[in-house]
Amino acid sequence: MTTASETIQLKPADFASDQEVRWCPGCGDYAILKAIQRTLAELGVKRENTVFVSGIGCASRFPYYMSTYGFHTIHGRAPAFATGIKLANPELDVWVVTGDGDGLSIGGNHTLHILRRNVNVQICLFNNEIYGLTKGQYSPTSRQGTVSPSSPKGSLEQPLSACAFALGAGARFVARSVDTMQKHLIEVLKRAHEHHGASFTEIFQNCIVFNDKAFADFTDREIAADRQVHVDHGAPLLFGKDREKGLRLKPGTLQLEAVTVGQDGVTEDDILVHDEKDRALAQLLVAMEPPELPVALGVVYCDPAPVYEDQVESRLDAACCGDLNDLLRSGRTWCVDCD
Amino acid sequence: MTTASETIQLKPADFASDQEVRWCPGCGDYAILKAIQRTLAELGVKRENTVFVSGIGCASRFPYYMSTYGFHTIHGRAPAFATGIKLANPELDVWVVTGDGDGLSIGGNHTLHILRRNVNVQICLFNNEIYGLTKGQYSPTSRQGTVSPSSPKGSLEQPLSACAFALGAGARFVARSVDTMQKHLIEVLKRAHEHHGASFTEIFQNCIVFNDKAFADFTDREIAADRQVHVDHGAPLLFGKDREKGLRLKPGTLQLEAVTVGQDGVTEDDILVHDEKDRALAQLLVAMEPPELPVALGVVYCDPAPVYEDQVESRLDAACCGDLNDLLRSGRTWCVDCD
Amino acid sequence: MSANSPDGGGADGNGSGVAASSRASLGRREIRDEIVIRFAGDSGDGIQLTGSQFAIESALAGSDIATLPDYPAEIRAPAGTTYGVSAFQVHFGSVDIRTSGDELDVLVAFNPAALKVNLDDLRIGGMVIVDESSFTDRNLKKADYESNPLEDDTLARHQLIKLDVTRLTEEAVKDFGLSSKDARRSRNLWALGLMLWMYGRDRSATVDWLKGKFGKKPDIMNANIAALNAGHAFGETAEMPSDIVGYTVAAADVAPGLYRTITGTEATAYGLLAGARAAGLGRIVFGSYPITPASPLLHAMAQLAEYGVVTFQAEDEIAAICSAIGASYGGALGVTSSSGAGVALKTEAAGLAVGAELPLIIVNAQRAGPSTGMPTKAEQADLLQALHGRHGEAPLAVVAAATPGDSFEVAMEAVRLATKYMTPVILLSDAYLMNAAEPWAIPDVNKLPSFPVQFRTDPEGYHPFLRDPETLARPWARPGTPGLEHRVGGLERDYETGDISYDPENHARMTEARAAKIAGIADDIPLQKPELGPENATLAVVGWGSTYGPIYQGVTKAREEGYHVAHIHLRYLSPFPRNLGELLKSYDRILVPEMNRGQLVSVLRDRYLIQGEALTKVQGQPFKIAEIYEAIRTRLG
Amino acid sequence: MSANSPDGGGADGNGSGVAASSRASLGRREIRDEIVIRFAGDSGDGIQLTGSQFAIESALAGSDIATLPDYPAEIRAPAGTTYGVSAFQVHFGSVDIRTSGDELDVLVAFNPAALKVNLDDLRIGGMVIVDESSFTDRNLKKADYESNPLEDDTLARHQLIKLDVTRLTEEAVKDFGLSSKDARRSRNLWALGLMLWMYGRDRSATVDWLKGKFGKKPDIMNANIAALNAGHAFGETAEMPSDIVGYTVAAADVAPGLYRTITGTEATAYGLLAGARAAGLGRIVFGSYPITPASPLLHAMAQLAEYGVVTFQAEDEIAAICSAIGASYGGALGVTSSSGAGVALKTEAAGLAVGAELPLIIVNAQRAGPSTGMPTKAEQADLLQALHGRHGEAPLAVVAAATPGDSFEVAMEAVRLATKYMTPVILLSDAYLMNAAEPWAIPDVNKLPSFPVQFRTDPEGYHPFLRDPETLARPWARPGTPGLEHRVGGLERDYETGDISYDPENHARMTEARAAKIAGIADDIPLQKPELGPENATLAVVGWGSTYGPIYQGVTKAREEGYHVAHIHLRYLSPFPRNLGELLKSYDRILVPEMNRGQLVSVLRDRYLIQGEALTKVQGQPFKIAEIYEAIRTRLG
Ligand SMILES: Cc1ncc(C[n+]2csc(CCOP(=O)(O)OP(=O)(O)O)c2C)c(N)n1
Ligand SMILES: Cc1ncc(C[n+]2csc(CCOP(=O)(O)OP(=O)(O)O)c2C)c(N)n1
Ligand code: SF4
Ligand code: SF4
Ligand SMILES: [Mg+2]
Ligand SMILES: [Mg+2]
Repeated sequence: MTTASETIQLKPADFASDQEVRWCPGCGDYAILKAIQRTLAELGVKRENTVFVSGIGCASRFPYYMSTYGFHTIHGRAPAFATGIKLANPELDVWVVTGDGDGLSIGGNHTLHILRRNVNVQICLFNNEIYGLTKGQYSPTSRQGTVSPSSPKGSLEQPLSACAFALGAGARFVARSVDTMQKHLIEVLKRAHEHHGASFTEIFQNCIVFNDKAFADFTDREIAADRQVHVDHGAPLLFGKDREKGLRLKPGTLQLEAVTVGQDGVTEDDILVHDEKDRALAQLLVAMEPPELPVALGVVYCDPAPVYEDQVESRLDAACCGDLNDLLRSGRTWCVDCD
Repeated sequence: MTTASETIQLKPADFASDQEVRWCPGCGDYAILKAIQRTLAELGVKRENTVFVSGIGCASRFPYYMSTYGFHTIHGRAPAFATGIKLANPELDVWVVTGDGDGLSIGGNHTLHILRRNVNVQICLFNNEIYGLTKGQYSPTSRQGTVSPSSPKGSLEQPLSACAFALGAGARFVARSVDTMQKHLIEVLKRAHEHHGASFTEIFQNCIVFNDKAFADFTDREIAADRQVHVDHGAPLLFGKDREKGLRLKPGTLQLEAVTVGQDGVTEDDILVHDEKDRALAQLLVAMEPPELPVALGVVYCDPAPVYEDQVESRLDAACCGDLNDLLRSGRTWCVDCD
Repeated sequence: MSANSPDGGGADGNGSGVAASSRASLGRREIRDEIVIRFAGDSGDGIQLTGSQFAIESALAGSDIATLPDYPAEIRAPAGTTYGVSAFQVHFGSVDIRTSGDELDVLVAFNPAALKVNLDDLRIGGMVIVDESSFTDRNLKKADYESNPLEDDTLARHQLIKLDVTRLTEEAVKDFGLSSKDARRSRNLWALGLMLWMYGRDRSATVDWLKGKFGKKPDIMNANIAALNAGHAFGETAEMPSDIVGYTVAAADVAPGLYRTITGTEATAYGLLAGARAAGLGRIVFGSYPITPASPLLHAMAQLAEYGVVTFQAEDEIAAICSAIGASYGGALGVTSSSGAGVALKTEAAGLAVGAELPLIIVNAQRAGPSTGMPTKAEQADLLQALHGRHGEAPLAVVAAATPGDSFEVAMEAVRLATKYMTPVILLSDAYLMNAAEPWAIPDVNKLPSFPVQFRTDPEGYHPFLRDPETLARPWARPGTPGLEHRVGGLERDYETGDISYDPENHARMTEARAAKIAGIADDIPLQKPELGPENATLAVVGWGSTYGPIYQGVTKAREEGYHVAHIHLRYLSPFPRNLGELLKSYDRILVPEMNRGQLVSVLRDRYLIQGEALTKVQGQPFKIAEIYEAIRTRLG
Repeated sequence: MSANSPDGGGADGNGSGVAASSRASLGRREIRDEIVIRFAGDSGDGIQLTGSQFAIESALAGSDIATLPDYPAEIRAPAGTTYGVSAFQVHFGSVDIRTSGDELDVLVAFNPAALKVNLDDLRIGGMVIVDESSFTDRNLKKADYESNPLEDDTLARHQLIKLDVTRLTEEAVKDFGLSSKDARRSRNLWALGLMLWMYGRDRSATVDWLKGKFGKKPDIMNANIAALNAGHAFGETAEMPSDIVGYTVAAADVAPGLYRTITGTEATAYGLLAGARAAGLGRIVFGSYPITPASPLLHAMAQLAEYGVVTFQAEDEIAAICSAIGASYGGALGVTSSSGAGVALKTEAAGLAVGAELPLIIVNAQRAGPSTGMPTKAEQADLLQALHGRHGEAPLAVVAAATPGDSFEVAMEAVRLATKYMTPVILLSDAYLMNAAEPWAIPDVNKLPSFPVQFRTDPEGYHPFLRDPETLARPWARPGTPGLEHRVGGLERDYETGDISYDPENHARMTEARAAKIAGIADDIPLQKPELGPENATLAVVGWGSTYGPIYQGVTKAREEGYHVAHIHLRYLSPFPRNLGELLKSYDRILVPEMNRGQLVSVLRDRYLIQGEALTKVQGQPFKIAEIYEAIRTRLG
């Protein structure tokens, strides 16, 4: 609990609750917690107006560590609770924190439908490609062959791409970042917050205990530049240490390819320019996988559409304020012994 | 019930059960029933080897009308039952019949995961863009503004595109047809059956009672030729009464546009050739909406991948046949008073 | 009718209660105390509106009434089939009417299938009115009649009135230039006109209604009015068969006031709304997912946007209840509704609402199970699920509506308990109650009780789970309130601080506190009184929910015949009223009629160690008055 | 231990059962009947393996044993914190051991947090062995100690043995060139060596195990062996403090046979498998979704592909149970498992399995609720949910395991009932049972009972819901069988044909048939016998599930002291054994200890109208023997 309303600008630490943070030492969740606290401070939001809603999982412990309002609900259902909160009070600033199991396994359908409805919440999916809290079973995003207690010989299932799924669900904002990329993450989260409507941000998060280095193939310092493309609306899709590489459409196809500017006659003009309103481009970008293609990070897609609860509210406002006595008497009535 | 095994080729009528069909007169489900019975006859499958699994809804009454094995389960969960059946006996030929509410509202998550896992079943989603059985509430595929008992002022929600969703889920076979297009539907269903892995077929189905003519804007005879493109692997994406129209990529973009061959210098060479292994193309095709663009029908995407239960079986075979006594004695044991 | 609510003490015990109609010839009109009439035909025959109009006109004429629609399970079955038959039953009279009636006095059957399906319910000697022109070979075959029942001895024990309604209707409307199909569609109004004549009812409300409804299609409107008048005139004039007699049903002894008919669905919707108003809550978030027979409540709530009701058609029942809980966390009144399978899906989240101690109302329109069961049929088999169907020790309050109109008060009460005790409340209704209708004395909203919620605003000493010493409720703190930022969730919480706690003693303490909170509600509800009869009679017939009507009437009849029997009706199932055990022990015997295999009786046996006896009926249908009466008679006779 | 299963009649009542250890000095070794020892430290300290090894060596030495691991709720808490403490308890002795022990005789604490968290459980006078080098200021602070408990009077009532285990270990392993961090990691083996010496246990099984485990890392292997030996030598040699004494625990009186230790999880997995074999089913489809404390069963089943077990990690619990039902429809044995919230989610589909009458096993590893509750803690609060937690009248069979080893037989029995009666069976276990371990006399699979399933193959007269006149089970017809094509589902079915039916009488008949089928199982299970004591004693202590151990021992102790008390243990909760009511009525008083608020007792009261009394403990922890004993004493004393 915190003391009364504040008018002064809050610092990141002001968004920390008094509860001891209980993730494993070295867990990527710590960095995300820090980034979100910073994001809120930089955004200058009010604690009392902010609600963190989560399901169950390591990631979903998140609300306990925030000095805002918080609801640690049940496994997979956070989007439904968040929708209810927004329908009760659309003024509230609602963040949904979920994991790859919570949000894509048991909760996949709710993630789907909150995106489709475009409820104005920020969904942050901490993807560590594993079930952390239940001690390391493979998740829907785990790579094929993941050895885990429930898949001792390696998992057989095709992993789900969180962002491809979100786009298929009709999401209007899809972004990606990495736990360790504080600055990038904060910028992405600010964009997510700014977006009016449901935003879906996949945050690659390292589970040091059960899936350590799951993202090393594109986050390791030495290779990061070559294995990541940071997308930015209006800017060419360049990457590499010296931004010497870029993405273009393989001529005559709908496939992206990585090319080097200056090689084989490729010029900067051949490089695709990121258009965050282009859903088809977004689909191509989120499907990229290293080593052939870099992982796309940043705001991959952003194209606002009408917000569910805005429409609900305007309907209510338009209808407003019927008299209950009139309602009860609105159908056919008759009077016994009335004069 | 039917009598013992058959070696002779069965006729469509042989796939009809003795139960009276109880859909509303004029319901599109009748035509689909006929098409599926024909498909089975043409495929020459055995009744005893075929299982129809459904959830709840008008569409989901389907199994009762088939003389095969059938399981009318609970709302939304048919894919999970079907998965269990395949895991019990992968030899069975399993069809899942579902509706837009059953398969995309309550059951969205199971549809997602059976597609992702690529279980070898045929999923037929009868999309009438309405909840039929419960008397006409809007569904996740209902167009915005649908007036229904639960949305008396019109629905507010962005509809889900069943096929876009399936592609986002990682489906390896996505097709579309229409209840009234018997020949087309049968061909598509045969392809779905032939596909080894989970096939997803969206069948536009007219609910004459609660959502009549929902698809008239592209199925009415007069306009059908201009509002439908029948995709066919390797063939150019032509449509129109005289196949004079075609689809091409708007130059320099990732967007499809409809052009007329012979106009504005457009030649047949400019027209895209359908490649059913091209996921990006599939995504563009399923996103097309009339009147700007024709509705894509046929096998939009087909690119087989390893099948879940095949992998399960090969693991089992590889492991096969441990001795239970050995198992119980496999850890550390000790003997009391043994000699 | 519900001018007297079930626990209101039963002021008007004057009704004879059963079809013991006194026959006195009065010119061409005989006198009847009460009549049960059922209209039946194809779904497309306009049966529902015919029946409702008949009911309205009867109510306007001063009768007490109860009605029950019966929709076919199929959406729209082929015309003429037995499974496509739609029916509407009206029970009306000058006496106290509390059920839609045991047996039919009159069956109006528009086709052979309607006759086939409904004939069994017609009493011996009852009247059956048929449209003979629909008894074609084709229709007879569809209804699986081997020979024409109008011509063989099928109807030997009934009073058959064969009329060529189709032809008479076509005749009546021929001036309006309708197609013969459209002309035929007025058949129902012709029949309605005849029945209104038969029971001396007015037609003006129906005429007004037709004008409103078909104002934009004057041909149809005029044709319908003409058909209605023609049917009426047919009765009035000499051309009618000699065996058609008119009846007089005197006005019932109804308390003065303004009335309307109300279904359980409507009353529940209005009660929730009135409850929210009484609690000072401007907004209800009603999260639901369609399911028979609960969907009509969703539809009714969807009409109430004007009154601050947000309906949310969720992707499934889990999302529905979760959205409602979220809404309550957000400071609105969260309500969810479902039936059968859908209620089962809500049990996990209901447990969270118990643990997080948030107000929530779960309306369960019970239907016949298990599993999909018989979705349109009523059952009371979810009582034990309501009491125990959650994992862990997860106590909550359970109330049940007795009649359509009673649903209003029970829904209000559910809101009161949920908000005062920060608890989920399950409101049990059923397929019968939700669809049935009865006259309802419209209350003045301003005179209803109020129980305003006190949202916590003071940060001083605030801990989210510190309980009110009296109610044991935790404070309700709305997000948006500065200084009350807090976290709730499903993990066990410390009694004092509300922080997560795994402490064994604390868990025991919290478990007890949650149970004590619910148990304590017993101090805040009326003591149990018999609905009929004295304490310590020989037999108490104990019921809950929609068995109210038949039990009330069955006991009434038995008491009139001198049996020493009482009727106890339980509105509160968790907790029970404080004095229930004592009250029950004052009787020699306890009989518990239930539309299940004996669920309430098992709870009573456990709680009070009384030798209660179950009277069960698991047929998807309400008890008949006669069944209750017989059960009493055989036990006391 | 479970060489005698709970309903096996209790042949060996010779154990004293409680910590009444006789002390006879024998050179430097004193004699003890039984000892409870707990190893505790950080999650990274290797506590679990230390404890398991100690248990194994004790069992190999002929002791009866019971063990219980206690994992921290957090995955990997920061080192040194109280909430990161991991523990492993071993109860062993020459007497009959049936619980993991009430109080600790010995606590081995590797750091201050471990001391802090566990000290309360150490009996007065008990021994605490600490690694003093870990009692640094930093660690003391992390454990919230204001001053060093080794120096103030915290341990005044205990026998403190301070050893610099870290230094002694480093010393012992210094020749292997390990990093000091790695060297420190052998501390647990040093301590294990000491404890093995103290209780006169061998080390060879541990050495073998280390060789197997670290064969590829010879440095680590050798260092660990050296540490083990050094700890042992420390006890043996003169350098040890004078207050360390060795003990002799005689071999227990154990039935001859081949033994292993087994957890409830393992026994359940093996029992399911053995059951499937006994039923002649070559394939189990195990559909599950991870959840504490049920996940280990999923993990165990995932290891059994070799034995025809297909594990399916579904997207949620609903898909998990549905896949299992689908598998049963497909002709395999469908099994699902979960706990708490996950079980709640399965209730809708369980109803379908009841309606469709398909075999299914639902394993519920109960944990403390409501809602997420305390996920790692045991509770028995899902009994009423198991019995009643479905919509509609949806009876099924419920059985419960008493001990880890008993889970094997109960799981087999669940398979027998599910396949013979075509019904879902709920197998209740709990967090305690699943994790606890005990020695288990390994059965010869070929000598286990067999109950082969007869799949229907004959089309003649086949109707999918025509019942076997004796069992009332419908036939099981596998898809793939020619001529038996049929449809099943959740809608009510006709008794004769199996077709969908809305007929009221049929629904009543089917409802009764489903109930009668389950009730009839009572004829196919053993009559209830007291586990201990005679019929018609003054008091019967009645339990189910994991309260078995403490009740058995508590009653044993009371009986030794002359109290006229019996122990009745229920393995079958639905239906109850035929004679249960009669048996219970033979006692003057009934006491029902439960780890809930009195669920079984409420069912017994309802069923038999007996004045049962609840003894409840809702702390997420098993009863202590002393609690049971005290409850008996105060009632009879
Ligand atoms: C209904 C239900 N099913 C299962 C669980 C157990 N459970 C808790 S968290 C979790 C998965 C966590 O994985 P993820 O969402 O990826 O979060 P992470 O721990 O990896 O952050 C599971 C299966 C539960 N609490 N409730
Ligand atoms: C758990 C559960 N929730 C709700 C229902 C009610 N219900 C039955 S079918 C249906 C929707 C049907 O819509 P759809 O799947 O589109 O099928 P259609 O009837 O249109 O063919 C619903 C909501 C149910 N039977 N079970
Ligand atoms: S288990 Fe993994 S995700 Fe969970 S807290 Fe530990 S490191 Fe983080
Ligand atoms: S309601 Fe619609 S979908 Fe259902 S049977 Fe009737 S026409 Fe078909
Ligand atoms: Mg995860
Ligand atoms: Mg539909």
